[in-house]
Amino acid sequence: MNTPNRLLLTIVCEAVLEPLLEAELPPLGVTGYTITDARGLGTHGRRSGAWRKEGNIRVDILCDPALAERVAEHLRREYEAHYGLLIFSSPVEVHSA
Amino acid sequence: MNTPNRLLLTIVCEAVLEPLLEAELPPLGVTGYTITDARGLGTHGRRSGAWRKEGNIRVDILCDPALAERVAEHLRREYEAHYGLLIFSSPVEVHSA
Amino acid sequence: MNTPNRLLLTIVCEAVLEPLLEAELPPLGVTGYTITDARGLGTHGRRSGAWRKEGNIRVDILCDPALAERVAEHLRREYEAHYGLLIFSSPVEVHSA
Amino acid sequence: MSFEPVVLFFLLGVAAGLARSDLKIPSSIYDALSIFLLLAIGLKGGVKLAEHADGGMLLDGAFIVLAGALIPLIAFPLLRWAGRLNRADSASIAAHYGSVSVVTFSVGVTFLAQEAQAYEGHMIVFLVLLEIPALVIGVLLARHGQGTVKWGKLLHEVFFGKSIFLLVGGLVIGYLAGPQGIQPLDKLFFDLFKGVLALFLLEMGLVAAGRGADLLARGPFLIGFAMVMPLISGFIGVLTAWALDLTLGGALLLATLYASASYIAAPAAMRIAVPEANPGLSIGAALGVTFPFNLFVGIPVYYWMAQTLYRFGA
Amino acid sequence: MSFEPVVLFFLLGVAAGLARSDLKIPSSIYDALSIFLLLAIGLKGGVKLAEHADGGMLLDGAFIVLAGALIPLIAFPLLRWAGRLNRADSASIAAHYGSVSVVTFSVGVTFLAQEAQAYEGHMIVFLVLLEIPALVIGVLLARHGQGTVKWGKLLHEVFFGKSIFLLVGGLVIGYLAGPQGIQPLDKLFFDLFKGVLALFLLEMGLVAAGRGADLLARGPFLIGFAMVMPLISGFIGVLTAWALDLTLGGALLLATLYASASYIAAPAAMRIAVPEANPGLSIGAALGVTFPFNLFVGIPVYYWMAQTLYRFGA
Amino acid sequence: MSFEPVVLFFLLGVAAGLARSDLKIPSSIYDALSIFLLLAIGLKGGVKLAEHADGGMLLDGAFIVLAGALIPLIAFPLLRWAGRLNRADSASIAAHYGSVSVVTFSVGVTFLAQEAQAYEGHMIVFLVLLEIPALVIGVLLARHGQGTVKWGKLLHEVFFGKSIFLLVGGLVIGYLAGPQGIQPLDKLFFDLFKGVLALFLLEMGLVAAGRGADLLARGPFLIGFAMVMPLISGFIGVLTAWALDLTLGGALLLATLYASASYIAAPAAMRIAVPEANPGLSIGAALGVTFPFNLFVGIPVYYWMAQTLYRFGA
Ligand SMILES: Nc1ncnc2c1ncn2[C@@H]1O[C@H](COP(=O)(O)O)[C@@H](O)[C@H]1O
Ligand SMILES: Nc1ncnc2c1ncn2[C@@H]1O[C@H](COP(=O)(O)O)[C@@H](O)[C@H]1O
Ligand SMILES: Nc1ncnc2c1ncn2[C@@H]1O[C@H](COP(=O)(O)O)[C@@H](O)[C@H]1O
Ligand code: NA
Ligand code: NA
Ligand code: NA
Repeated sequence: MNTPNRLLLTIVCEAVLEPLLEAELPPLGVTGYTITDARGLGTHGRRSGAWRKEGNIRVDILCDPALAERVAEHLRREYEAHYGLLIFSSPVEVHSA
Repeated sequence: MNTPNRLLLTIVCEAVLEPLLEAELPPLGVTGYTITDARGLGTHGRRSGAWRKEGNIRVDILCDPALAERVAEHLRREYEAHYGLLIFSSPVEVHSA
Repeated sequence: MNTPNRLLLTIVCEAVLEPLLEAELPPLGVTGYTITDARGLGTHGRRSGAWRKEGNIRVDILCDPALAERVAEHLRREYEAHYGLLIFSSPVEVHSA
Repeated sequence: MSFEPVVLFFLLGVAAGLARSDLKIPSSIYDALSIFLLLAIGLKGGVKLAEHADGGMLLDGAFIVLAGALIPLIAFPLLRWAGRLNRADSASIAAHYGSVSVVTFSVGVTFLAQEAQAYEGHMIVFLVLLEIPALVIGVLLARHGQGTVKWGKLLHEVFFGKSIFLLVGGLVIGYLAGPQGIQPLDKLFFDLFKGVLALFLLEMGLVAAGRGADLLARGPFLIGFAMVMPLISGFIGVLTAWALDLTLGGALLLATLYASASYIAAPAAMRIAVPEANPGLSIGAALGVTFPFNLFVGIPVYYWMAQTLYRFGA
Repeated sequence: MSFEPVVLFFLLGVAAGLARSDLKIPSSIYDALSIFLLLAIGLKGGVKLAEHADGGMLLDGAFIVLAGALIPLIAFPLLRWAGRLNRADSASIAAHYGSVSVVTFSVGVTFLAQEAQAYEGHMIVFLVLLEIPALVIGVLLARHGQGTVKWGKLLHEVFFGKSIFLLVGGLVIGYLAGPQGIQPLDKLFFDLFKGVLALFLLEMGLVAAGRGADLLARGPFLIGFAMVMPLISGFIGVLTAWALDLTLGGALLLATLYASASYIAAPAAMRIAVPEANPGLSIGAALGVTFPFNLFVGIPVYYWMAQTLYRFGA
Repeated sequence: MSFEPVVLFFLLGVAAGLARSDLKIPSSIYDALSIFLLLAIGLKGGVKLAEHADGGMLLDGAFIVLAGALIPLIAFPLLRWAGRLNRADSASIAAHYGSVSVVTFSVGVTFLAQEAQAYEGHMIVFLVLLEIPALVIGVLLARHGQGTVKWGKLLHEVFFGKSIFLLVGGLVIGYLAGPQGIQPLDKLFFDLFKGVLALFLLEMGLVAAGRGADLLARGPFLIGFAMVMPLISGFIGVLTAWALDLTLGGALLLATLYASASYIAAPAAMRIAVPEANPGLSIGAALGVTFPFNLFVGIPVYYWMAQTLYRFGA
């Protein structure tokens, strides 16, 4: 039941990217993700979330290491230069089917 | 101060389950949890969070491995068959008392 | 590209502390954080988030172990005695620049 | 009916949804709008009730509930055998169609205002009464002969779920406070009603656009059902109203109630009580097809039915 | 008072809370409603002030603040010695009761409207003035002889916290714009006021249901305090109003202000300034007991007190 | 203009921002307010259009769009060579200034109401037309000779982005429903308009406080640009209006449209189409400087310009 070797890939980025990610992630092989609204501070300054498009989103993707790397690479290539973006991952154990 | 061997159990499920979980978790031995609103994509399709009950929630529970397994088992038994549900865990180090 | 040895420090606390943390974290050396709204249960009872100041926030900080310890220590000293507070961390791999 | 603005707002929402506009009604605003509408309708009904309540209403109500109970009992075999859906889905969809849509009802009221037709104010009491039996019948159909029902949870969801609770709450407050007492609240709850309804329909359009597309992928049966069923229920409504000697306006509203399918109370209740049913099917049919069908086709058709019956049946 | 609809909304909220209905006012809507109420009250006060401000008001204000400062000074020893609460909790609760509740005040205004009683428009100025000293006294009581006070943070919270800031801001805008200038805003801020108040009370009922239950677990002393203290404060208010020769309506409002306990401004300020106090006790007492007590019992009693004193004291 | 309350609300927001008050308009309320304003303006324009649309308007519109296209073409070289900004930032800021601010326009309408000046109702149609070419020109300037443009995404963002979509949607609904049909919605969309505008300006003040501070750190050029550019554009607007023989009120509104800088539609579109531009610069200038400049200085100045030209040019 426990699938080892799975990663939780977490992406924090500008909310304006949400529709773009929703379109681009599935073709990369992503079959599921979870999005929450966030605000924050980073190299691009303070993002207060005072209005929707000015805030951040946090996207969590449970996937295998290869897919995680593919997604991370895509995002770095497309968005890192010009958008607030943070990507990290950690190994997790899956308890649902 | 640092308690090793603690897990962060994360549950992503339909928002409609929130009151049920709030009632069922404490009797299982859960003494604390943190809930955030979320939206997402999974095998049950897109959950856009366009209105409250149509969205997801993310429940994080800091606990020991035995309790985590107990909670996961309960949720799998009760809700996995018919509800959108994702459960995973990862080891964390606790820094507060 | 992958920076090993980074931690994700997660803080769950009362929403009333948000402006205080925003002022106190950067002087400790924190250059970035991500905040999401949350609700929860803990030793200080249920925090339903029914109105803003009554809810919790979750602050995630990607940093090195030394900074994580510094932040955790500061929070323990200043807030643990009187506020709802939970701090934990886990190692993560960073995929963005 | 074509240039009624509240209906145009629905179309605007559909257009935004289909064009993948970034227009979004935040979920908390959706909640606030629906709380407003439910309370306002309840209050209006309560005030009407305070003005003239009588014993005959009780009898009428019982009859209306009984006739309304036919709807899920007709829908279920249609879905199960003609549509070859499984038991849980058939039962859940039947419950949605037996239950009622408060917003469709409001559009019916708007339609009557345009046609300058009077109606029985206590129609709203019947709206509340109709919501409940359909859900119970749906669960009985789903569980017939198998499994156990969490009746406690279901009944709690039905009676204390937001929709019924606010409708009944508004009704009671309106009744106790009376027209005089409610008057200072008129500027919020009555004067703004139609504007808020328009905004809510904008959101409904956004959601329906997505739901309708989902449903198209499911094959044509359910889509056909979602247009034929309201015609059947609407006809039952007109007959019932005629049998009870309601006004013409009352007949249209009863037909609209019978013909409408719930997408606020029923989905929440069914998700709890019949979790193995696929909510995509029931909400898709109710919101993606039946709701716009009633707005554009159903309501005028029921009106015509009622006029015809009342002319010849008189 | 019993069938006043805004109070019925409070009861509806309590019922929803006790019945564990899934009815929830989203937190952003709660925030929006409270911003609306605070601004509207401030604006109304400012307009009244623009119509007739005079120097006598300043003197009255000073007297009212001084008399009001008695309240936390009476509450603290009661809590500390009769109630055996610790210093921090006693001080924090004293500050909540010294401070005022804008919503209770609004219900008082609604009550006067029903009774067709006039009152001094600049009462709202006193509302703002009363908010501040109680919080400072509370902190002084908590810190007396021990620990240091983060005065900077406290005063910032008091003056720039949402409540006072919006009240004062509305007051200034209303004063500068005057009745003529504010008139185009009337349809939002004044016409809808009572309806918005009703919705806010619905939410307050929801919250109070939970708070009251918490408090019941704490033993009876605090519950008793939460009903006796407002009677004491209300009596001081009636006396003060009489001494200052306010109208009968003004006397009711001053008594209501004194008797009400804050649950918007004070909790936030005390959480920052006296963090070791348990917020459950103060909010539980203020919102779970005193608020409904004032709605149902207090306001009519203060009105009777005022009528009696004004008749015999004249 | 100084005591116009909606402008005072802006100042109150600025004060709250500078004083680091904890006052916050929740983001969902911000969204709801902006949806309301966009729809209401669209509806009002549509109703006016239904009352008197004619062919001359089309020609006027074409001329107004062409003259308006001058604005980004003037702004770009100013920013690029006088301000030594890079190509992307210059193009993005130029697009913001070529585009228009719906809220500034609304304040202009409020100003005319105070001055009791009539204006052409179809001004709102021009507002919508003006929004689009500036964004396209901005992208062309940014991409001139280098890189590829995601035109699909850009045009989608422009036409189906919330702002234009709601304005056009409201326009169409207002036109189709006509004054009679819209009348039941008046109590929401028209009567409450100014109050909602006031609340929106409160939020704008909060945001502008932060943005202005950011910008101060950037050096004086952009701040100067943000005050000189609207004067240039406003003057072009007055000239254009005069050439087209618009009313004096129409001249003020056209000048206000030209002079205003977008901070709802343009930021979203530019973030997608020219992501290498720093949004802090464009929003800082548009919202932190130009918006308050137009409120306090610009609108009265354009009015004076128009009066002068109309007197001597007649
Ligand atoms: N060290 C960090 N820890 C947690 N979140 C961060 C960190 N740095 C950046 N972020 C988040 O990522 C967003 C974009 O980061 P940046 O591109 O650095 O501005 C910020 O607004 C934060 O929400
Ligand atoms: N691979 C995944 N990564 C992250 N979240 C997921 C994933 N799969 C599912 N989820 C979340 O879990 C919810 C229920 O999943 P499902 O039951 O697969 O529809 C979805 O709506 C997502 O929010
Ligand atoms: N075991 C736990 N797991 C997850 N979150 C917790 C846990 N304990 C406490 N929390 C969160 O931390 C907040 C403060 O905790 P406490 O100080 O224990 O009341 C709670 O409101 C929860 O959101
Ligand atoms: Na029905
Ligand atoms: Na008081
Ligand atoms: Na412009």
